[in-house]
Order: sequence, then structure tokens, then C-alpha cells
Amino acid sequence: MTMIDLDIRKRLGDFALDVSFSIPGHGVTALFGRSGAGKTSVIAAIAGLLRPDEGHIRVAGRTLFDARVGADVPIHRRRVGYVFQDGRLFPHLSVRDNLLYGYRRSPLRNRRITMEEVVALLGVAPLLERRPRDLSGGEKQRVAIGRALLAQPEVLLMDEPFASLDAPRKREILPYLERLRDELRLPIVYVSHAIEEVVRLANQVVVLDAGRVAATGTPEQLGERLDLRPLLGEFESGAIIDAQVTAFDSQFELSTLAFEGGVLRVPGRAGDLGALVRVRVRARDVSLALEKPAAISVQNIFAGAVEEVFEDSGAYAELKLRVSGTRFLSRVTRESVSRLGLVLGAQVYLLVKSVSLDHETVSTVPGRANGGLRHGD
Amino acid sequence: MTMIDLDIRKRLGDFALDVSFSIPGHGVTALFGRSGAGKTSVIAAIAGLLRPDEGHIRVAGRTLFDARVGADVPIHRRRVGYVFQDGRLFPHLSVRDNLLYGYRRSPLRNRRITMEEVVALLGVAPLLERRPRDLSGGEKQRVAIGRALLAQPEVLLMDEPFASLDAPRKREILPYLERLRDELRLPIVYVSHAIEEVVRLANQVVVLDAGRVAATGTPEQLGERLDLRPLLGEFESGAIIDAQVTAFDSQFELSTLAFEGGVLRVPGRAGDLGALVRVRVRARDVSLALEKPAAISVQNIFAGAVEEVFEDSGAYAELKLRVSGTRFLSRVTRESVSRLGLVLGAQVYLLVKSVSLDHETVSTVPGRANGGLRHGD
Amino acid sequence: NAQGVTVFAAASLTDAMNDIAKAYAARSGAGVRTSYAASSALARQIENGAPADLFFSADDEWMDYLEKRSLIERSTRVARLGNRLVLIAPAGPARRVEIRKGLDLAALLGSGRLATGDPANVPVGRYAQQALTFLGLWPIAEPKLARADNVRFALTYVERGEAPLGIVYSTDAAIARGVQVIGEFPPESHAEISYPMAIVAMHGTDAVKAFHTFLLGSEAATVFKRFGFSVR
Amino acid sequence: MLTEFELQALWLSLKVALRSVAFALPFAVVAAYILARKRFPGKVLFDGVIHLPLALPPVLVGYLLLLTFGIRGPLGGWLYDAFGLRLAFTSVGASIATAVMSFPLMVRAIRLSIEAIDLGLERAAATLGASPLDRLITITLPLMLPGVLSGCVVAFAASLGEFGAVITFVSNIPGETQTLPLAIYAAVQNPDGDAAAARLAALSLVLALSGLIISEVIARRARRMLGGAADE
Amino acid sequence: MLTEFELQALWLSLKVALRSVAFALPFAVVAAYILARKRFPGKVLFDGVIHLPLALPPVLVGYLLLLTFGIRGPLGGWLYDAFGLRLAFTSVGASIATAVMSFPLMVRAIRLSIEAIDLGLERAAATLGASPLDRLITITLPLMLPGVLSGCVVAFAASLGEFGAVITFVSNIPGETQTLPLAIYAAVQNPDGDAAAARLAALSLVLALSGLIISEVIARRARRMLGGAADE
Ligand SMILES: Nc1ncnc2c1ncn2[C@@H]1O[C@H](COP(=O)(O)OP(=O)(O)OP(=O)(O)O)[C@@H](O)[C@H]1O
Ligand SMILES: Nc1ncnc2c1ncn2[C@@H]1O[C@H](COP(=O)(O)OP(=O)(O)OP(=O)(O)O)[C@@H](O)[C@H]1O
Ligand SMILES: [Mg+2]
Ligand SMILES: [Mg+2]
Repeated sequence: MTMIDLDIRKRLGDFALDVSFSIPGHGVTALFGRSGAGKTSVIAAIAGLLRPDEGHIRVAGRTLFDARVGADVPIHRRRVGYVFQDGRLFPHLSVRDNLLYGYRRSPLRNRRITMEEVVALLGVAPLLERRPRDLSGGEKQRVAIGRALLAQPEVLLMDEPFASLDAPRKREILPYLERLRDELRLPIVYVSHAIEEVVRLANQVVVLDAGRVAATGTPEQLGERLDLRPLLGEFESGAIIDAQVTAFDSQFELSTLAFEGGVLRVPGRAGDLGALVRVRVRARDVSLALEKPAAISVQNIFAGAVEEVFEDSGAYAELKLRVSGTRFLSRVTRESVSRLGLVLGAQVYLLVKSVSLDHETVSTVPGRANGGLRHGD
Repeated sequence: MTMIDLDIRKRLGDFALDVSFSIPGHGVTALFGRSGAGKTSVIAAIAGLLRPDEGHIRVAGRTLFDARVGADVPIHRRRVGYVFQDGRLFPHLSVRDNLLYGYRRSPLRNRRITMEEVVALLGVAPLLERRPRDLSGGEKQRVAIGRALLAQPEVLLMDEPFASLDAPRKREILPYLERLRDELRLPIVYVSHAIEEVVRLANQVVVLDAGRVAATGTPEQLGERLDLRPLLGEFESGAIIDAQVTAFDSQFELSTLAFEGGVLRVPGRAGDLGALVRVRVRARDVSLALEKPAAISVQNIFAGAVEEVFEDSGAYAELKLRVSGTRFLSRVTRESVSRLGLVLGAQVYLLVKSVSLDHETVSTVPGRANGGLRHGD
Repeated sequence: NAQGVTVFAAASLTDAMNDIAKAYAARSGAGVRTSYAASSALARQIENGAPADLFFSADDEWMDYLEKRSLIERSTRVARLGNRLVLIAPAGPARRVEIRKGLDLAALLGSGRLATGDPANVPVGRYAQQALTFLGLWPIAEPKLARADNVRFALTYVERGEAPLGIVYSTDAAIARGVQVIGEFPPESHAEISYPMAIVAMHGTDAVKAFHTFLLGSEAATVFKRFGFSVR
Repeated sequence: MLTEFELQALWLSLKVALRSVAFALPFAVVAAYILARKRFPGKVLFDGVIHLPLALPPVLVGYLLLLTFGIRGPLGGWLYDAFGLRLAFTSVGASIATAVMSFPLMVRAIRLSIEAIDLGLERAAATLGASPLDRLITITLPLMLPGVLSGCVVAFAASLGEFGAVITFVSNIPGETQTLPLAIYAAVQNPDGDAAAARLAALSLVLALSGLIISEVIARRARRMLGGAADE
Repeated sequence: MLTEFELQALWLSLKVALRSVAFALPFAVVAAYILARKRFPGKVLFDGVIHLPLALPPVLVGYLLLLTFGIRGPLGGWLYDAFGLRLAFTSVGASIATAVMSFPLMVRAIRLSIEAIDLGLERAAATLGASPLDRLITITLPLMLPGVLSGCVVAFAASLGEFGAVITFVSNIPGETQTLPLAIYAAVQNPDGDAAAARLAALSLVLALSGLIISEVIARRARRMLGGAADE
């Protein structure tokens, strides 16, 4: 099933929006792009707040808009949960009533996200009786997130929802969104400038530039596209490896993950035994050696072969490496490539520090319910 | 000279603000802390928008507020450039007039920051004739930054100024702020949840928690404090190493930096020959080995000794290591500590990947004009 | 209010009618409801079905208006009261002028204005216009008129020194402080000043007739005289 | 302290003014909403019709009301035949007259408030599943409260002071339609009535002031409630 | 098409209303600002005094104006002695009467607008070096434009319709103080004046409507200028 099928054109003053993309399966779609690229406009069109001049919008099989047949579902029937870039809390309602505004209007049978859950997740319990004007910036943002979630949406639109949240809070919310994505199979469209967030959460990334789609693909596909660097900035390349939790060492608190080609040891409890997880191994966290080093702190050392070498214009080179069925990326200096003679087919050892595989890079597999392992490509 | 000397108490509903800190020298002070900790309140007090119940505020030798002597400089005479968390552009003025609002009111002799410079820096040239309502979120934020800069402030207060800016734009603005800090010796107080930004820009960090100061210090001092982790989140520990550019390899585009204890090779042109630079070496980018590995992509390998070992409650351990006069930090798993026998005094090799030392971690030395090298402590 | 009588009376009759209503209530025990407004307003209201039993107008014009439309009991129309037109000036050393043709009104007014009711719609103004025309003074007076909406305010203009002269009813001048009567207009200079009253058509109940009769009686006449009206 | 007559007028004024505000409010909200939010051909005309009572002399408005709602008028006749309802010459009629006169004031205030509401909030409510009517009730109405309050206060005060339309439409019947301004009018008919008029005027003021004070208290609460400006 | 008399009244009405708005505006802005932003003891009383003209019958207000601005009044005497200025019976006086009557309406509208301004914007201006006066001129005044406009329109319309205060204060002098409502009133007071009244009322409406249309056009521009709501 196609989750989002969008093809719209709209003029806004000098700015022309002409965006068309189609996202397969369910999961999280990240809209990425520079300021003014049209991200908010696209989200607003999905929510029905911006009426395209032409085109159509279909989400999870529902046609929300189609200029040709004159379809235009009214905003309040679209069942989108919209976290606005600019908050938009209701100033005359308490935090509690803000949170419950959409909840009270949601069909009973849809109520899967509860107030208790959201209040605990967002840490807004002490704020419930306050008015929005007495909240700090981050507190407002949390309430806005909670309000959208509690509306029991059929699609969640989030416009830079974490821009002013502190890291520990983000760490609590991200896994929750992952759960929504996986357990409720809730489609999420997400705008963020923080690559780590996007990479962690997104199944698909749509890169916008000046009102047009510059690229679409999985985070890893885009991460490999050097031509997108000026748009993506520090979008770090890396390989996505799907693996299964096979053991947990409670003394050192390390999990062992089996993937096609070996095992990875990662800190903390990555999941229940047998759980499928996804590990993002950043290219820059992979060092290469011609001999297997001994007595080194690096725990994950694999033998592999160089599949491809991209030489950047700068100091860097990026290599694709194959470790049996699995592909890794490594980012080293061009100098190292030359010094170690890393050419196509060269046999190397990959050194992956365990500490680089923290909770930001290990997460439950999006689309798990879609079935089976997916191999990092 | 003390840049900021602040000691204030204020009740806001249930929330009690009781903050006291004093920042020596000039430079950037980062206010760090979880949402609702009181960061905006402190900044508002400096700007004069929040009147403390008691205490005093002195910035760069000027007393802005002192409850005891009844001093309270009116807001418009404080000459602060305030980038608000919530924008606050003037809706009835064009972008140009918003930008120039403070400029036109600044004394002629103070005009060191020009419109052309700011417009180019922020990329707002095509927006100048628009009204704020026709701007995207990030565009508004850029205009707000420009407006504050052009007011030719004597102190710059920035409340999450980059929250919705894309990475490439941030990359352009950060060096500019560094220049302001260094060339105009403009004191900057800065709120951000992005550690990288804080670490890069800040000379001093004040950590707030529930309205009180939890800690103050340099980024590196705080990075070492494990007890602050719950507040700082992913505030990554690392060593700050002051070094001097001694060579540039134009073939591989690598700079060589000399520090007390050796040389580091880092990608790109870190600065002119002879320039003093500051390198942040993240603890997690430092691997340890008992034998010096050969034929490895890692370029920077130093011999050092374990000075201290902190064992975290989780999977991690953090080690302080001395490489002749310079201290490094390394983050490895506890398992590695045990496996390699990394106890006090142990002799080890430090492996620091060049690629981990990119422009985010190499920057010009703040407070350079203060004179001389500063050693990572 | 089945027993009661409702009287619509011109505003200038307010005080006199109030006293009479009181006296009537004391004597007969029947209540009298009153409504005072401009005769024009009252006439229009009666035309539109106002619950008035008796109409007491300040001039004939509006009574004629109703009579033409058969809205009053023609037979009960009585020109009950009369009044006189006087020239007033602010209080001060007593003075008199003889009002006759050739009176040097221009000199008396100087740069000031002549206060009176608006000849277009206030009865006193209309009588003043007739009188001034008769005396040949209208061309001098017309551009200098201060046309008040109500005699009361014509009096006030003079009292407050805004206007050096005013033309009002003698009844008004009699009770006003701050003004003095400096002359009386000859009765032949204007139409007879008359306050007609009549029972409203279809309202001729016994109670109304009884009050109508009372108004024609001597007790009412005494009250009217006390307020300066001439009773006919 | 107060005479029965004064008490009566006071009480009646209060009743008329309050009822007038209550009458006008729902219509004013609807009209203001339409003017603030809708675009349609003839909008200016609609706006003009609403402002009509303001731009015409009150007496004329009263007269038009009399012609329309009088028992012989098209609407008044129908109301009487169908419901036995009489408006002219009753205190309900007085309320209607003041409601009509103060209507444009109310609409203006409410409209201003609606125009100040951030449309983004209503859009946010829509994304949360609120239908247009729901949005109106839960977001727009509460946020326009300052304007509604301001409109009510100004309409209340204007109703207390309304004279021309009332006296023309419902006449000046003590206890029924004689509100304070009409009583004041009756009092000033007599040059001796100044003291009585002053007392009545003072009453009117006290009433208006009480309304103001109450509204200020409510407004202050409302502002808190609306999360508006307080001292930061 | 129009008689000279009608033209005169039309022109005079326009003049009086425009001048009245111009008179009142600066005071209204100051009063509204004080009411919206300042806290001081006796604020409600101040508010009450401003609303006074609304709550009192217009005739009484006119009467009080006469007492105050008349040549024997405290202010009027001073004006006359110092500047040789007379207000009674002049069109300037008429403007003052309408200005006083519409003052509370203007203040209300402007106040509402000021209260809707986000204080954060003024604070932002302060951090950019704008002094309180500077802020007032460059931020607050432009942002309260919708209220100022609305206040001007309502005051203009009310001035066009004002009757009682005008006729009482400056009487009804054709060409000098006889504005449209006064002419309409005079016509209505006449048994056969209905047609004339209707023509004059139509004129009044056209004038009010023109004012409205102009204001709407300005308001639309102002809203654009203020960056307010448009269709997203
Ligand atoms: N009027 C008030 N009544 C009660 N609490 C208030 C009031 N104003 C502010 N607070 C509380 O004061 C605390 C500090 O607010 P402040 O805006 O300084 O936080 P902050 O550190 O800037 O947070 P953030 O990162 O979320 O912007 C918050 O918990 C806020 O809820
Ligand atoms: N009414 C308008 N007139 C002219 N340009 C407009 C108008 N509305 C929006 N734009 C432009 O459309 C572009 C897209 O805006 P949008 O809000 O979708 O950007 P965005 O990708 O969300 O950016 P950001 O990351 O800064 O929020 C911007 O360049 C903006 O300036
Ligand atoms: Mg946006
Ligand atoms: Mg804040």
C-alpha cells in the first residue's frame, strides 16, 4: 500500500511549490531541506491548511485532496495530528484542556493513545493547570506534541517538533514515536534539521529544494549521495544493519546482535532476546586496518572487502565494504586510502567501536510488522 | 574584567529562580539546562524584561540592575541584542525595516555591523521587501538574528537562535559569531540544546536546573562531570586541545597541528600557518590499544598513560589519559577496560581518527586576544 | 389599568398636568397615567395605536392632523388653554421695550441671536414667526434666530447670556429665574395660542369622559392658572 | 433617600438596558462574525444597514420603529395578531429601541475582537477534529470575549442614555417606558426641575459606573483566562 | 436633484462630523492608551467620566456643554476672553458636541485594539533601543490602527446622527448648525414632512455609507500592511 501519494502545485507570492512524491509502505517520512524550501507548505497541504492550485494528496489510501475531481476533505475530517512549527496552543485553555482538545473530539474506538501515557512521556504533569502563557518555550512545544498525539490521528505531521527540547527529553520521546510508528502503524511526516533524529526515525526521506523535490530515498541511500551534501549539510553517511538480539551480558551490559556476516556488541540492552533491531553504523566510526589489531578497545572487528571507493574533493574518501552479506560504509582520509592501498577488492579489517553504537544508532526496526529482515543496502 | 556578574532571585508562580554566577573574561557564555530550567528567565532578566525581586546584574562592568541601590537601567538603554525564543518580528514592518529597526537607533560611532554583511550572512536578500507573515519559520529566525545583530549591541543574548536553521546555514553563522566574539569582543549569552554548538562557541557554560545553577565551567570541565549527565544529556565529553597550525598538505588536504605532546593531522585547512586553533577530541572518538597497531587508517596515534578511570553504571567507562603535557579523554566499554587491564598508570596507545576532527571540532581559539596558548586541563 | 386614564400631553404641560392628575386621583381614586413628549411625537404615536385616551396638544396643527384622520372624538375637542408671547432678556436692571412695528430689533440684538423655538416645528417658534412677520421684523430676525428644540432651551440660551433676547411663552418666563420679561407681543400679532385637548377615538369610556370633564372644571383651571396659562 | 418616582425610573432603566443588551447580543455576534470573516457582494451595504441607527437621528429611528412595530405596522401587526404581543408603548419596546440604537456599537466592538484573533488557532483546532461550529464555540467565541464585553458595556451605557428613539417609539409612560433619560427630560421641562434632573442624572451615572466596574472586573478575569498580557 | 437646503445640510453634516473626528482622535488615543495600559487609583472613575456622554441623555449633555462652554461657563468664558472664541450657535460648537458624544465610542474601539497588541513586540522594540515614546510611535500606534480606524468610523457615523446634544448646545441654525439630523427632525415634526425627512435620511445614509466604504478600503490596506490575517 502507498502511504503517501502527493503531487501538488501552488504559487505563494514569488515562491512556486511543485512537489510530487510517493512513499511506499508505512513508517516515517522525513522532509528535509534548507530553510524556505517548502517543507511547512507541504505539511500544511496535507493537513488541508494550504489548498494546492492543482494536484492530489492521498494518505494511507484516503484521498484528501484531488483538484481534478474537486475533492477536498475538510481539515477537521482529515484526522491529522499536526505539531505546528509555531506552537499554536490555545491561550484560553489550560494545558490539560489543550491536551484534551483533540482527544475529546476523537471517536471512542480510536482512542489508543492515553492522557496518562502522554503526560508521563512529556513530563507535563506539573503544568496541567497552567495557561500556555506561563510555560517556557520547551514546555509549550511538549504540550503541542501531546495535543497532536492525543487527537488519535491517522497521520502525524510534525514540523520541527523537537527544535527546543533538551536532549534527555528527546531521548524519551523518540522511542515513543518509534512505537507509534510500529505498533499503531501510524504514518508520520516529520520535518527536522537534526540529522540524527531523521536518520533514526525515518524510513524515507524527501529532500526539498526551492519548492521542488531534489531527491527521495531511504536515509542510507541519501547518505551515500555526495551531490546532496550542500542541501543536507552534515547528513552523515552510514550503513543500516538489521540484526537480531541474541545475547545480553549483564556484567558489562553489552548486547550481542547477530547480523548476516557476524555479530556486533553494543552497549546497553538493545532489546529483548530475539528482537529485531536496526543499527546504524556511521561511516566515520568505521576504521580500517590491513592487519587485525590485537589488544585494542575496539570490540567489533570484521574482515571484509572493499567494494567501491568514492574520493571526495576534500580530505575524505568513502568506501563501501562487504562483510559477507552485509554492506558497511567507512569514511577515512584520502591519505589513508593511498597509504593503505585501499583499492577495489582489497581485503581489510573493519574496526567498529562499540561506544559509537549507542541508543541513537540502535533502534527497533521500523516496518518490522512488514515482515522479516531487511538488509542494509 | 568580569564579563557577567549576575545574582538574582525571582518568583514566577510556583517557580523560584535563584541564579548566581559570574563569568570572567569576555566570550560566549552558554546557558544550558533542561526545558523549564530557567534559561529564558535569566536572559530576560539581563535584557530587563524580567525584573528580579532581588539581586544584581552587571555586564561588562555596567550595572544593569541592583535591587539594593534601586538601579534598574531601562530596557532600551541596556543595548542588548536579544534574539527571542519566539521571534517577535514586527508584523507591520518589512523584513528590511525589521532588520534596520535597531540599527537606526544605534549610535553612529557604534555601527560596526553592517546591513550588507548581515544580509549576506543570513541569506535574506530576496526577502527584504516581504512582511514577516510571508516568511517560513527559518526565515523568520534569520531575520530575528539579523535584527539583534544590527542593533549594534554591547551584549548579545540569543535564546535558541538556531533551533530551526538548517545545518549549512548554521555552518555559515557560527564562524560569524566567533568573529564577533573575538574581533568585537562582544559578550554573548547563548541558550542552546545542541551540544556541538555550545561546545564550539562557548567559553563558559552555566548549567541550570530547576531555577538554580547546577554547575559552571568551561565546556571541557563540564564534559568531564559524569554527575551532570542527566542534565546535559548527550553532552559529550572530550578534551579540548589548543594547538598551532604548522603545516598543510595540499595533496591530501590535511593540516598538521602541533600541541604539547605531539602533532595531530586533521582534515581541511584548519587555519593559516601559525594560527592557534582549538581542537575538541571527543572521548568516544579515542580508541585505546596496548600495542601500536600498524597499517591502520587511523592517523593519529599517541602513546600515553592512564591517569584516571571512571566506571559508569552502564556499559561505559571513561578514562583520562596523559600524552606528555596534554590530557585526553577516552570512552570505551567497561568490558574493554577489564579485558585490556586499563588501570591507573597503564601505558596505552591512543587512536584518534582524523575524520572525527572535522570543522565542528576544530575552531579558532576563543579568547585568542586574551593571549597565548591555553592548555586543555 | 382598566380604571385608569392615560393622557398624552405636550411636554410644556408636564408640571400642570402632574398636579392635576394628583388632585384627580385624590378626589376620584382613579389613577391617571401621563406621557409627556413633543406634540408631534404623541400625535404620531396615537396614529400608530398608542394606548392614549386623551390627547392634550401644544398647538392645533397636530390636533388637526389627528382629527383629519378621525383619530379623535371630534366632539370632545376643546381649546382649553391659552398663552401669551413675551420678549425676554437676561436678568439684570429692569428694562422694558415697547413691541411695535418699527422696533429697532437689530440694535437690541447687536451681534447676538434671538432665541426661540424652531419655527419649523416648535409651536412657540411658529407664533414668534407670525408675530415678527406681523411687526415687519422677520427679515431682521430670521438670520439671527437661535432655533431651540424646546422652549426650555430657548430660555436657557437667554439665561446663560448666549442670546441677548428670546421669545417664549409667558408661562415659561414666569417661572424661570435668570430672565426678565422686557415686552409682550400684542395678541393680534399672532394666531391665538391654544392648547387643544380631545378624547382619542374609541376611547370615550366613562372614566375618560370623567377626567375630560375634570379638566374642564374649575379645580383644574386653578392649577393651570397657577402655572401662568390663560384658561378658556 | 430616593423618591419612589426615581426608584421606578432607575429600576426601569436597568431592566430596559439589560434586556436590550441581552436582545442584541446574539444578533451582534452573528453580524460581527459575518462582517469580520465573510466576503460577499453587498457586504458594505450590510455594514451600512447595521450602522444606520447610528447615522440617523434617534427620533427618526424611533419613528421608523413605530411605523414597523406599531400595532398598525407590518411587523407589529403580525406580532400582535399571532402572539398577542405588543411592543410599542411597553418596556419591551423600549428595550428594542435601545437595542437597535446600540446595535452598531456592539457589532463594531465584537468585530474588532474577531479580527484580532489569530486564524492559526482556529486552524489548529480544525486539525484536532473540531468542526466549524465547534471551532466557533470553543475557540473563536472565548477569544472574542474582550470584544463582547466591551460591546456589552458600551451598549449598556448607550441604552441607559438613549432618549430620542425611546420616547418616539414607546412614548414616555412612567413605570412602563419612562427610563431615566425620559424622566430627566420631563424634569427639565420646568426651569425648576434642574435639581430633580441633576439627581436623576446622578442616578444614571451611578448605574453606568456600576456597569463599567462590573465589566472591568470581568474583563480583568477574562484577560487572565485568555492568557493575555499581564506584567511579565 | 438636491435642493439648496439639502445640500447645505449635507455639507454641514460632513464638515461637522469630520471636524469632530479630528478633534476627538488625539484625546481618544491618549485616553485609550491610559485605560489599556496604566493602573492607577480612580481608573474606573476616569473610565466612567469618559462614558458619561453615552449614559446621559444627549439633551442633558448638550445642556451641560452649554453650561460649560457657554459664554458664562467656566471654559467658555475663558475661551471667549482669551481668544474671542464663541462656541454656542456655531458649527465648531456642533463639532464639539458630536465629538463629546462620540468620544466614548472612539476610546472603546482604540482601547480594544491596544489590548490586543502583543506586549512582547514592544519589549522587543525596547531591547532594540527604542525609548517608550519611540515604541509608542513606531510599534503601538501602527498596530492599533485597526482600532483607530474602527473608532473613527463609528464616531463619524455617530456624529452624522447626533441630534440631542447638538440642538441643545448650538441650536438649529440653517447653514451654521443645522446638520442633517436636525433637518430631519424638523421635517418629521411637521405633519407633512415625511417625504422631506425621507430624502434627508437617504442623504444621511449615503454619507454614512461613503464613510464606511472608505474606511473598509483603508482597513483592508491596513490589515495587509500590519501583516494580519489573509487567506493562508
Ligand atoms: N507566570 C508563571 N507562573 C508559573 N510558572 C512560570 C511562570 N512563568 C514561567 N514559569 C516557569 O518558569 C520556569 C522557567 O521558565 P523559562 O522560560 O526560563 O525556562 P527555559 O529554561 O527557558 O525553558 P525552555 O528550554 O523550555 O525554553 C518554567 O518551568 C516555567 O514553567
Ligand atoms: N505569502 C507568501 N508570499 C511569498 N512567499 C511566501 C509566502 N508564503 C510562503 N512563502 C515562501 O515560501 C517558501 C516556503 O515556505 P515554507 O514555510 O514551506 O518553508 P520551510 O521549508 O518550512 O522553511 P523553514 O525550514 O524555514 O521553516 C519560503 O521561501 C517562504 O518565504
Ligand atoms: Mg517551516
Ligand atoms: Mg526558554
